[in-house]
Amino acid sequence: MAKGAFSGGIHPPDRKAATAGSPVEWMPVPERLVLPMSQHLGAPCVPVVEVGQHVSRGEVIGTVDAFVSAPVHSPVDGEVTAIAPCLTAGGSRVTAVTIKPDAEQDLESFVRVEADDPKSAVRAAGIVGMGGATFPTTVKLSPPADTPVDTVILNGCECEPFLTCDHRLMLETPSRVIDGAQKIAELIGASRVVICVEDNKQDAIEALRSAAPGTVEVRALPTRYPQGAEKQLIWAILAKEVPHGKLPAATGALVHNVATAAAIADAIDTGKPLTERIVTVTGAVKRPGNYRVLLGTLVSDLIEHAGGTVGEVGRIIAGGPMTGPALASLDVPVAKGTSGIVVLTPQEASPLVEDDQACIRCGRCSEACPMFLQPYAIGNYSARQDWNGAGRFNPLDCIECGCCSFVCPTKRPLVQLIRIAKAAALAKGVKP
Amino acid sequence: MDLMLILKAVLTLSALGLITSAVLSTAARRFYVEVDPRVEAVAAILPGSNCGACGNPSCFTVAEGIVEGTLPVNACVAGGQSCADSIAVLMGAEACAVASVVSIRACGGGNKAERAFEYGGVQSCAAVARLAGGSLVCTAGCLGYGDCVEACPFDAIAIDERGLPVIDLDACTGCGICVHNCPRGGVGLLSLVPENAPVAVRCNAHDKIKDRKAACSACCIACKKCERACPADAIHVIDALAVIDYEKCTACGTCVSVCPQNCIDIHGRAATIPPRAADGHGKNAPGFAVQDQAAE
Amino acid sequence: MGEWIKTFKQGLSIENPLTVLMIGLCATLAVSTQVQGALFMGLAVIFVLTMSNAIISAFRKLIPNEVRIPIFIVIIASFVTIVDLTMKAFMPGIYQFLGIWIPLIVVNCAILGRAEAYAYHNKVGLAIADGLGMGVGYWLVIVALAFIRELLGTGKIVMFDATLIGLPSGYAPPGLVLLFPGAFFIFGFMIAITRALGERAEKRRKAVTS
Amino acid sequence: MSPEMTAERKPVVTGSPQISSTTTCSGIMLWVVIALAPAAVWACISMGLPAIRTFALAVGSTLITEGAWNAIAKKRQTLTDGSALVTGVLLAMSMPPMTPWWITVAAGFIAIALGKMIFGGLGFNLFNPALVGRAFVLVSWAGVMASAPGRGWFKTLDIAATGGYDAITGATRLAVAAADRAAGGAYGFDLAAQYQPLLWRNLEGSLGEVSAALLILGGLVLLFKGIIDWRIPAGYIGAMGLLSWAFGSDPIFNIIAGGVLLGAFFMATDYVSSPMAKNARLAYGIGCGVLNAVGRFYGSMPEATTFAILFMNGIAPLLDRVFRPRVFGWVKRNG
Amino acid sequence: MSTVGQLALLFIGAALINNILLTRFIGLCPFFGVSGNFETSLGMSLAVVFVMTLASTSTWVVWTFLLEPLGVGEFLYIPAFILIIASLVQFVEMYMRKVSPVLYRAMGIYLPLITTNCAVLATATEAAKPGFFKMNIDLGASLGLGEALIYTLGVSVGFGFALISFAALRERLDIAPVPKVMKGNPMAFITAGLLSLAYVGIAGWFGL
Amino acid sequence: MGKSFRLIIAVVVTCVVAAGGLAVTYLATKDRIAEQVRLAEENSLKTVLPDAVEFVDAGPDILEAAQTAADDVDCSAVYRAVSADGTLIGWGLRVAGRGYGGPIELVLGLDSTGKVTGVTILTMSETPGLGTKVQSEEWFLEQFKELPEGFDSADMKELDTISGSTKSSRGVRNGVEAGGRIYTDVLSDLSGGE
Ligand SMILES: Cc1cc2nc3c(=O)[nH]c(=O)nc-3n(C[C@H](O)[C@H](O)[C@H](O)COP(=O)(O)O)c2cc1C
Ligand SMILES: Cc1cc2nc3c(=O)[nH]c(=O)nc-3n(C[C@H](O)[C@H](O)[C@H](O)COP(=O)(O)O)c2cc1C
Ligand SMILES: Cc1cc2nc3c(=O)[nH]c(=O)nc-3n(C[C@H](O)[C@H](O)[C@H](O)COP(=O)(O)O)c2cc1C
Ligand SMILES: Cc1cc2nc3c(=O)[nH]c(=O)nc-3n(C[C@H](O)[C@H](O)[C@H](O)CO)c2cc1C
Ligand code: SF4
Ligand code: SF4
Ligand code: SF4
Ligand code: SF4
Ligand code: FES
Repeated sequence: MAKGAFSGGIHPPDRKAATAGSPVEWMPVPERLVLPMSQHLGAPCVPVVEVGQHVSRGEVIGTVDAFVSAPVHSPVDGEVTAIAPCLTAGGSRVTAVTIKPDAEQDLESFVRVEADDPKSAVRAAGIVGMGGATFPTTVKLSPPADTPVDTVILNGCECEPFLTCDHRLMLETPSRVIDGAQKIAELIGASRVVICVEDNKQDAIEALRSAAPGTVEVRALPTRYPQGAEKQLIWAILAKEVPHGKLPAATGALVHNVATAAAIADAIDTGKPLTERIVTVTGAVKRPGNYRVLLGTLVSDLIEHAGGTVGEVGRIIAGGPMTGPALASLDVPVAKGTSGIVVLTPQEASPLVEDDQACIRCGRCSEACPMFLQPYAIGNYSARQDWNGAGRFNPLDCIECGCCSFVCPTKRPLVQLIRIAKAAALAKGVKP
Repeated sequence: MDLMLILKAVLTLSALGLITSAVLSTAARRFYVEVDPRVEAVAAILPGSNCGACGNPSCFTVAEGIVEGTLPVNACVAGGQSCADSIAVLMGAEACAVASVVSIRACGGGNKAERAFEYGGVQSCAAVARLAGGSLVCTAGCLGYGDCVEACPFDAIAIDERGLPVIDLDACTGCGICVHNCPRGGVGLLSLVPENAPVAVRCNAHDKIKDRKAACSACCIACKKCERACPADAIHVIDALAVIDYEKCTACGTCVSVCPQNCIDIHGRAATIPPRAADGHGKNAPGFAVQDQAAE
Repeated sequence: MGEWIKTFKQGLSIENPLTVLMIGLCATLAVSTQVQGALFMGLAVIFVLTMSNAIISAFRKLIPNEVRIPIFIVIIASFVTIVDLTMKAFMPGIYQFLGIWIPLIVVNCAILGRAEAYAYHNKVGLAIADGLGMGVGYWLVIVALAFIRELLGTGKIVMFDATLIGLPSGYAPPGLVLLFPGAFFIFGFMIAITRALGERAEKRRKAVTS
Repeated sequence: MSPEMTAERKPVVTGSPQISSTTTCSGIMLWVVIALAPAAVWACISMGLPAIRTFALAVGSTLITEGAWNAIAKKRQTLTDGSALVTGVLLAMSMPPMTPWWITVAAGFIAIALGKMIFGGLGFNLFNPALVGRAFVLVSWAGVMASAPGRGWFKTLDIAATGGYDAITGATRLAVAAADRAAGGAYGFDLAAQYQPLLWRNLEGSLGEVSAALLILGGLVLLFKGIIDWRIPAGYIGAMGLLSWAFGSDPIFNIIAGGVLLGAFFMATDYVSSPMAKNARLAYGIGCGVLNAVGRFYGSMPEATTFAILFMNGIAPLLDRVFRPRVFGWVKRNG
Repeated sequence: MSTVGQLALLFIGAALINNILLTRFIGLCPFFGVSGNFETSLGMSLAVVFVMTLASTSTWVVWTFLLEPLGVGEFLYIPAFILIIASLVQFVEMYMRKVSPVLYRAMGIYLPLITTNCAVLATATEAAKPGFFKMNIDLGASLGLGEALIYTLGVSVGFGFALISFAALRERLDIAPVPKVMKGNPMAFITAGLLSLAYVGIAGWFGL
Repeated sequence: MGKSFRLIIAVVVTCVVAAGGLAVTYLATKDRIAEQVRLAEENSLKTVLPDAVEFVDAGPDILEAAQTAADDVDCSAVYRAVSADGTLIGWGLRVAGRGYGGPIELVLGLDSTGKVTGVTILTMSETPGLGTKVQSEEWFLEQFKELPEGFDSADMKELDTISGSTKSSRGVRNGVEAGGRIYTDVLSDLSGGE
């Protein structure tokens, strides 16, 4: 019995209209690319190039010998001009390789990855989850033997407001997505393939359905945030809860973002490494749209390409407004996980809470929480640094979807409070 | 008849006394459970009335707690000071190690430090430190939201008008909780030093001097004047930051007087200038004078 | 003598059984609706506390540690019974008001606690001082509480059938003050105030020493 | 870099999410007042000056107390969050119109000072402030409160057909019903005939008892706006109806008479003093209803709403602990 | 013998309407001392039910078969009862510690705390010789053992209920920004006052 | 065994001393306590029946009959009030009606015609300030003297109650009413016959 949707969740204003109709177009090669050595969860790469060295498009510039990691490739032909720490969109400082592209570029050609089998091709191509978590894909493709995966779920929900990059991908190249899904299923030995799309993207659903063979289901799911969150999606399709502390594989499911699937198809078919991605640039910019952007492009260059900002800027976000971090500096590069750049006006952005407003115990946060947590409780204890108190309310189960903060009438910064409670719990050695 | 009543009364109560004490003393042997002799000793001092006023289930559990170190020697409220004193004597040096270290802050930035962005949200250092690398341009300085203030169980810390936490050295017990709770405590912003560490370097930056100066006007500029002036060879610029060797420091205050950035302060429980007056004022602190070495 | 006075004084202030140690609450809150009753309750407690402290301290060498609790409670219970019977015989009116609280002195947490913590380990003189100090500390608080409650709750203080103090007749006394909630509220404020005063004194002491 | 993000204006950074809903605390409180407005205005129209005076005194004293508390404690002024206004209005609606002025003022002061601000203000009080205020004066000046309603002032106005109930005695229908029950069971008047006056225009009891229909309307507004959870009023009213039926009385009469509707829709639902877990809310609602019914039939006062809700406030945190929701993923078996 | 209805009323009357903590003011020290921690309150409440039942049974037996027939009850009941209760509890504690360490951890450690508690003595005394409290529950001149036990169970369950709900309230109090002088115990008293205000409202129900 | 023996002896000795002491105290105070109880009773009887000089217990048979007549109200004593010349001038009753907080024990004086000569309250556990008004508001107890001979529950309804203390008032009223019943059922014959 498959449920249509999880319980909880919210309906933020979706704001996708501005870019839903904008076809993906290439952004021209910028003056300079900055490639952080850690664009994924896991062990950071070590640069394998030197300052002054010339590199070609597709050439590995950073790698490390660790299972949970993904190599970084040069997106262009160019010269390495610096290897120094840089700030990333996520706020951390990591080593980055700066490349000055050659004047002449051929984006159609690249150095093919060398691999004997499809799985090592995926690894060599540096593919990581493009749905936000940037978890190295090969790891997810190697589930423990005792938890066989029989269902591959492709996540095309794109439930975050403003973003349309996955929408355009599914609409414009449905066969690549389907191809990727089938390849994943083949690799992992799954019998069932489901592509899930929220029902506010009817055209994409149509496109996928007409391109899909009979063995691939295309499911329209109710539009509700966070439909695209892994655990909620699995619940919607399989009516199984991912048990606390277990991997999704425990339910027999493997979830991948549609863009990840497309990248997998490319890597296996053509040996193409991950060197660019689609980024939705929207909000208060002159030319909102979906751009195919070389990894390492600075956000400032990207915004400039989109015609610059319009009017007063409240906040600039990397990714969607529900989970994406606000940028302190625009000199941060687009990375493998950057699905959008959203420029919010001060009115659109959530108010800045200076004074910690009290919780009025309205219960909206609990009601909205798709993990059935009690965010107010974690928040209340966390605000007074009572980590034992906060720990009693399972902060580690929070997926940081932001529903609770969104609905809170007193605008309590719940997600932030929960994050520090999580960090404290982890520091105490609580197992996630 | 009256005698009869007295006799009855005496017999009744002593019968009850006899039975209960006989049963109890037998039970005490039959059901004997081995306990730590120290616990027994502490339990003997405690009132044993199990009044619950302290919030613990029984005097015995308090005794266990005190011996294990999870409860302070003065945990018992009913017993009061006298009881606490006896237990302290019993537990001896084990429990009552005299604090010999205090917490020290290695940052003089506060309102002199450049902000990287305007921040809204949880007013806590831990929260800010997770966003875009912290709200200061300086990656080592104090964020000023006072997590340490909140964490200190002895109310020893207060944020001053510069936005920096000042540690009351008399109240500080050297428990180090503030160090653990400061998101930058791990990189040396807060640390524990001997209680009479006479001087404090108020900077913790390790990045390039140029970047550092752009980020904060109170930083150590690694000019090495202190290193050259120190008569005891106790201060060295290591990794572009002045570091004091408290083993060698003689408390003369020379380094304080020569620092062009005023980023070395008089410090320590023994200092005549109270922490609030010294903190951040360097050689301008009221009453500051270089101690004459000959007098020592 | 100095130690004697110090012990006595501790009971009044820093080891006050009620406002600081918060033990022996039941009777305090229950009988503090009337100054007169509270006065005698306090006296009864002083008597039992001092006497049992004295006896226990005097025989402390003879009382084996293992059975000290049964012996203590029998001693205390005996003094309580003496008070009980005496009051019944000589002050029936007040006895009626105090009701079960006289027998319950035997389990008043303050008393056994002191017997154990103090009398069993100290000389007779000091034990008596401690008993008196604790008792008088208890007495002061219970009478103060009763004073506030009776005055606010009835608009006047009546002792031995004479009205000592009366508020203006326009005052409509809130009956709640005499009920259980009132006892909790007023006692709560009382300990807050003693605490604030204590803190202020502490601060002043600090200011003087430094 | 865009011109707006130049050196003089620093970028703004805060934790995700970066957008938030438009619901605010003061907005919610405003809706509660709006939902109460029809019943309140109608009470003023029906009862005239004494009603208006009681509203003014109750709202005035709650607002002044909160304002003064914040000023003296040097805390941020919180009058604008609207909760003190709600407290004032609900307090007034729980008072009989002829209550002496000083009692209303005292109730307002106690409600805010002892019921709310001493706990740290909005969000931290453990008991419903308005009910703390009301209970305090009810118990403190029981004699005055019992004789004060001065229903005589209105009794000549009460022209509704009352099916045998003698409106002139001045006792409320509930009190009369209680007396009848105590005397031997049979009601001296027809309960079903009371529906009309109780629904539309009832001039006895407190200000919140004037029109049951308008209170239901207000309650529906709050339910429809998603401001209150259906579980509390449903549990409350359901239990009340069921038990009155079981005790051999008329369920509808017992629901629309007295303070049940005001309590179920507006007072038991107070966020701060009610539980938050869904099942806990249902249990809490049922508990309120059971206590209210038992109190009404076997209690020592004709009306038990105030204490029923206060009692349940007292165990709300316990209910929250008992009915803690299961976290997603904490399952024994799947499927 | 009483009817089931009467026994039910006896229970409710003893547990809620005449709640020993909030309407009788008996047993307040542990009420304030222990309620700071929810888990402790829970263990304590279980222990109270257990101890009170034991204590009432034993005092009832001693009173009915010893003190009363001998005519020495009037002046010996206080020492006799307290001696029996204290010893019995101490015995059970030793036994439990030896035989079932698990049970001891959960409940046994709270036993000593209540040995010499007002509530236990008062309840056991009332069960043995009714009329000790002037209570509106008409217990008659003497109780059968069954009635005495129902009564005791009522009182102790009421004790536990009040204690646990108060502990849960105090948990919320912990995170409240109350004025500094009111922090801790003063606020606990204010809360207890409001809780007992709620119990005032149920006083006298069922004519109890 | 030696140690246990020592412990037991210590406890037993304490018990012996305590029990002995208590028994002695009890014997010393016993009469005085009984006297106090009697005095209290006599004082209240005197206030309600000022003309009488002596109060004689009416005996168990009458008490039993009185309890039957009193129905659900407790009747614990019946006294004949005797004047200086030895004639029976009235009756003193100790009855307890159920109030708000517990039984309200009162002493009720009736003259030989069954008219109320006075009511005083012996013990009660009513709410201070509320229920205790039945004692402190003097008119309340006074008004019972206005009752006619052979009063019944209809007459009682005419009396005022204290607002806010309805239950307590009713407790006192029920007590007095029971006294009326006792008189009609049991005492009236005895009064006439003497
Ligand atoms: C620390 C960590 C370890 C993980 N280990 C595995 C793994 O061993 N196998 C796997 O298939 N997925 C693994 N995952 C991936 C997660 O199950 C999940 O797919 C990924 O975090 C993306 O989910 P999200 O975007 O909803 O957060 C891991 C994720 C994290 C954060
Ligand atoms: C709140 C939340 C919302 C998410 N929404 C989406 C989404 O709309 N689309 C998507 O592909 N992944 C979304 N994800 C990430 C998925 O949980 C999951 O990590 C991803 O689909 C795994 O695929 P990947 O490894 O290919 O990225 C979301 C995660 C969270 C926590
Ligand atoms: C705390 C409290 C104490 C009360 N004490 C008494 C009391 O001692 N005697 C009494 O008759 N009623 C008492 N009552 C009940 C009410 O005062 C009163 O009976 C009820 O309000 C009915 O009002 P009435 O007297 O106008 O009928 C008390 C009520 C409360 C809330
Ligand atoms: C649905 C709802 C019901 C409320 N009911 C009450 C109430 O009964 N009494 C009251 O004082 N405040 C009430 N308030 C206002 C506010 O929540 C209350 O004063 C808080 O308890 C103050 O902390 C209510 C608010 C809402 C949103
Ligand atoms: S607590 Fe976590 S999972 Fe729940 S709504 Fe908030 S952010 Fe989402
Ligand atoms: S949404 Fe906000 S106000 Fe409501 S319960 Fe959650 S934290 Fe509290
Ligand atoms: S937390 Fe500990 S080390 Fe830090 S200031 Fe306070 S007492 Fe000192
Ligand atoms: S020292 Fe650390 S914890 Fe304290 S205010 Fe500064 S950054 Fe925060
Ligand atoms: S429990 Fe009653 S005095 Fe301590």
